[in-house]
Amino acid sequence: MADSDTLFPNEGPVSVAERLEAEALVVDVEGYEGPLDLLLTLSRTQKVDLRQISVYELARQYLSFVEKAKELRIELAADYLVMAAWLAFLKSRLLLPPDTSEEGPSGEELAAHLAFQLERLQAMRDMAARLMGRDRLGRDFFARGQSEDMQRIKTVTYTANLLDLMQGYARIRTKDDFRPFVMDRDSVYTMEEALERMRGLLGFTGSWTDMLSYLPDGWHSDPVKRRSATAATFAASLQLVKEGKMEIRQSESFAPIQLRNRPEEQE
Amino acid sequence: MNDGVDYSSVAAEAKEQARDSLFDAPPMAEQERMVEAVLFASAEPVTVRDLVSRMPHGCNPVEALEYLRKRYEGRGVRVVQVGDAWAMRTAPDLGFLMQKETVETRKLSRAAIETLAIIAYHQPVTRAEIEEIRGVSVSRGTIDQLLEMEWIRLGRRKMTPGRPVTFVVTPVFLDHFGLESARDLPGLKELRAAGLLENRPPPGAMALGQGEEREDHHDEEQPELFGD
Amino acid sequence: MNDGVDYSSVAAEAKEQARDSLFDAPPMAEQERMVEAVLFASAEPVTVRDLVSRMPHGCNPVEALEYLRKRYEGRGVRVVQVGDAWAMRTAPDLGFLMQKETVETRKLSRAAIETLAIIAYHQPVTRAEIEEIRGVSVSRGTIDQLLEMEWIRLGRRKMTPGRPVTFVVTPVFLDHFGLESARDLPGLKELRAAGLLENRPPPGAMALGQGEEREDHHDEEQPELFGD
Repeated sequence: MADSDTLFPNEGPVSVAERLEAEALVVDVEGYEGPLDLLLTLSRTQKVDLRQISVYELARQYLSFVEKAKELRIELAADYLVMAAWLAFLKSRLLLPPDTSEEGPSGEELAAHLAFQLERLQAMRDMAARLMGRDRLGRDFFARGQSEDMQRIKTVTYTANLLDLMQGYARIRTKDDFRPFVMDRDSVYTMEEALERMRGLLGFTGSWTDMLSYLPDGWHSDPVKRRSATAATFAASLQLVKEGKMEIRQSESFAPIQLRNRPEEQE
Repeated sequence: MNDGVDYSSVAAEAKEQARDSLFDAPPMAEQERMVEAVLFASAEPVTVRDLVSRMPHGCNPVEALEYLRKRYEGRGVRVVQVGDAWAMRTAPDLGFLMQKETVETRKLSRAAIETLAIIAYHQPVTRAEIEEIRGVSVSRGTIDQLLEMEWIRLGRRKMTPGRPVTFVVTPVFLDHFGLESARDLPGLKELRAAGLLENRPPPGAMALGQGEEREDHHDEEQPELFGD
Repeated sequence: MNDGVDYSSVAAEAKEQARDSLFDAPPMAEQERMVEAVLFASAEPVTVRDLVSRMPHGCNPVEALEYLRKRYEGRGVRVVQVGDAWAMRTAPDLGFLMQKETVETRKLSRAAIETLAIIAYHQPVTRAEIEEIRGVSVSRGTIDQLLEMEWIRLGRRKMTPGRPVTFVVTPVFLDHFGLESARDLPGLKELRAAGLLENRPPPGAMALGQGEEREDHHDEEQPELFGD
């Protein structure tokens, strides 16, 4: 109690030293890692084993700390205020004689648990210190400086079977023998084909029709085929115009080319 | 550590192989030389399984390791066990000679050190449990830093609602602190005897801190990790 | 070695210091431990001068090195001199332990298979001929790979201008593909019969003719090429 009074002088004349000390602690609140840490620090003023700690006294100290912080207009984090509320509740429970009819844990149980938490936190701190104080790799003892770690010798073996070989050969031979003829024809629409197609359609085109509508089915989407078919159809159209079987017109550059048959020829 | 690598079974396997082998395994003195060379050459601890796979068929590295460890007793270099692996490390009393090699390790914050200790002593532990013990929330950066240093890693998820992830310490941690296993953590027995590693639920609903994460399996799992 | 550093003079200096020292130097066994730890932990070989500067006053690392070197004789690790410095190295006869051989099997690339097939069917064949048949240039790497696998080797030079080298398949090749001789490779007709050649009806007699012609040519050539 005396200790806490020294820390948080609430009344009476205060020495400059005391005030500085008090402020130092309060300002240091940022240095606390939460209310439990603060409680642990406060508990040290009791100078007793944490198992014998007076939780009542601790609660009182904590609450006066919070009061003091308020006076000094220090904004306390919500955590600290929640803890303050809880400790105020605990304090009142500890003051009152145990009421057996009341629900929930007794003040003693709550106090015991808080003491347990403080002791556990302190134990973890001690262990952390012991751990960090151990002989450590790279500081006290050392690993091999020049590790000759495993050389990974990766041997890659390549395999191929007879089928691969024959297929490979077949692929080349097939390409040589046939592909140039077959493949190239695939997307080539010849003028002969276009002419033949258009002669067949000639009778049905009395009005101006876009030349592109003469393109055979399946030659519209693929750009390569479309180009070939368009060229062939255009060439065929010119041929038919030349023969006097058709008329051709284009309103301006890049405008659609239109075709129709020549009625005179229809007689 | 809790990878479930059972090197005694590996050793048994090696013995089995030795019996069955058509070829005689090299003499034990030769096996010891081999283990010595492999441990010496690698900066990282080498597992028994790895030794078995590297050494000729029928070798028994566990036995060879025992001879080797004895041979190096009191020398400037020691043979140490790190989890289920083995390594050679200089004797700690000669650290003063090695000043030049000292690489300044990144300064760990108090929060990080405490978090590490909590993970080591309470593993596998959830973030909520760490927060309950410390009474403050654990910043993402703290966990990240420890993960990055490879001192902790994710353990199995807890079988509790939300199946939270857990953290456990790694062989790198054991190696760094010169621990054979997490069982050898200083003061572990005392802490357990004092009941400070128990997960004691707060009485009543008004829990202190953030520790709503109640854990029944925790105590069950511990013996597996620390049990002796 | 050729730095001209005379470590015997350094040693003499060290001895001198030992004599003059106000403090007793550690016992030789302890000095040996120190040298052992330093050599083990150093990334680079360590000079005697460096050892002298690191070890306590009055130490004689040269003597300690000599003890250490003897101690490690016949072990899995050796103390070796590297230039004017000292280092520890694994015994050369145990080098095989430091290597992990992994054999990875990969499918030969299409380019390699085609090149190989051409060599097999047309041997002895020059690179220019391979390129002509494949219609694309053959990379140096592809040929090298096949040579390295010992599936092909250099044949006689062609008696043509420039006398280009030729390639032929090897017994290793025959063995791998289960062939008694390259003549056993199926001809084009057989390939077609086996459905390995796309039997697309050639458009027009010309193409067909050409194909047949080539095929016949090929069949004719084979005995000549692969003749024994």
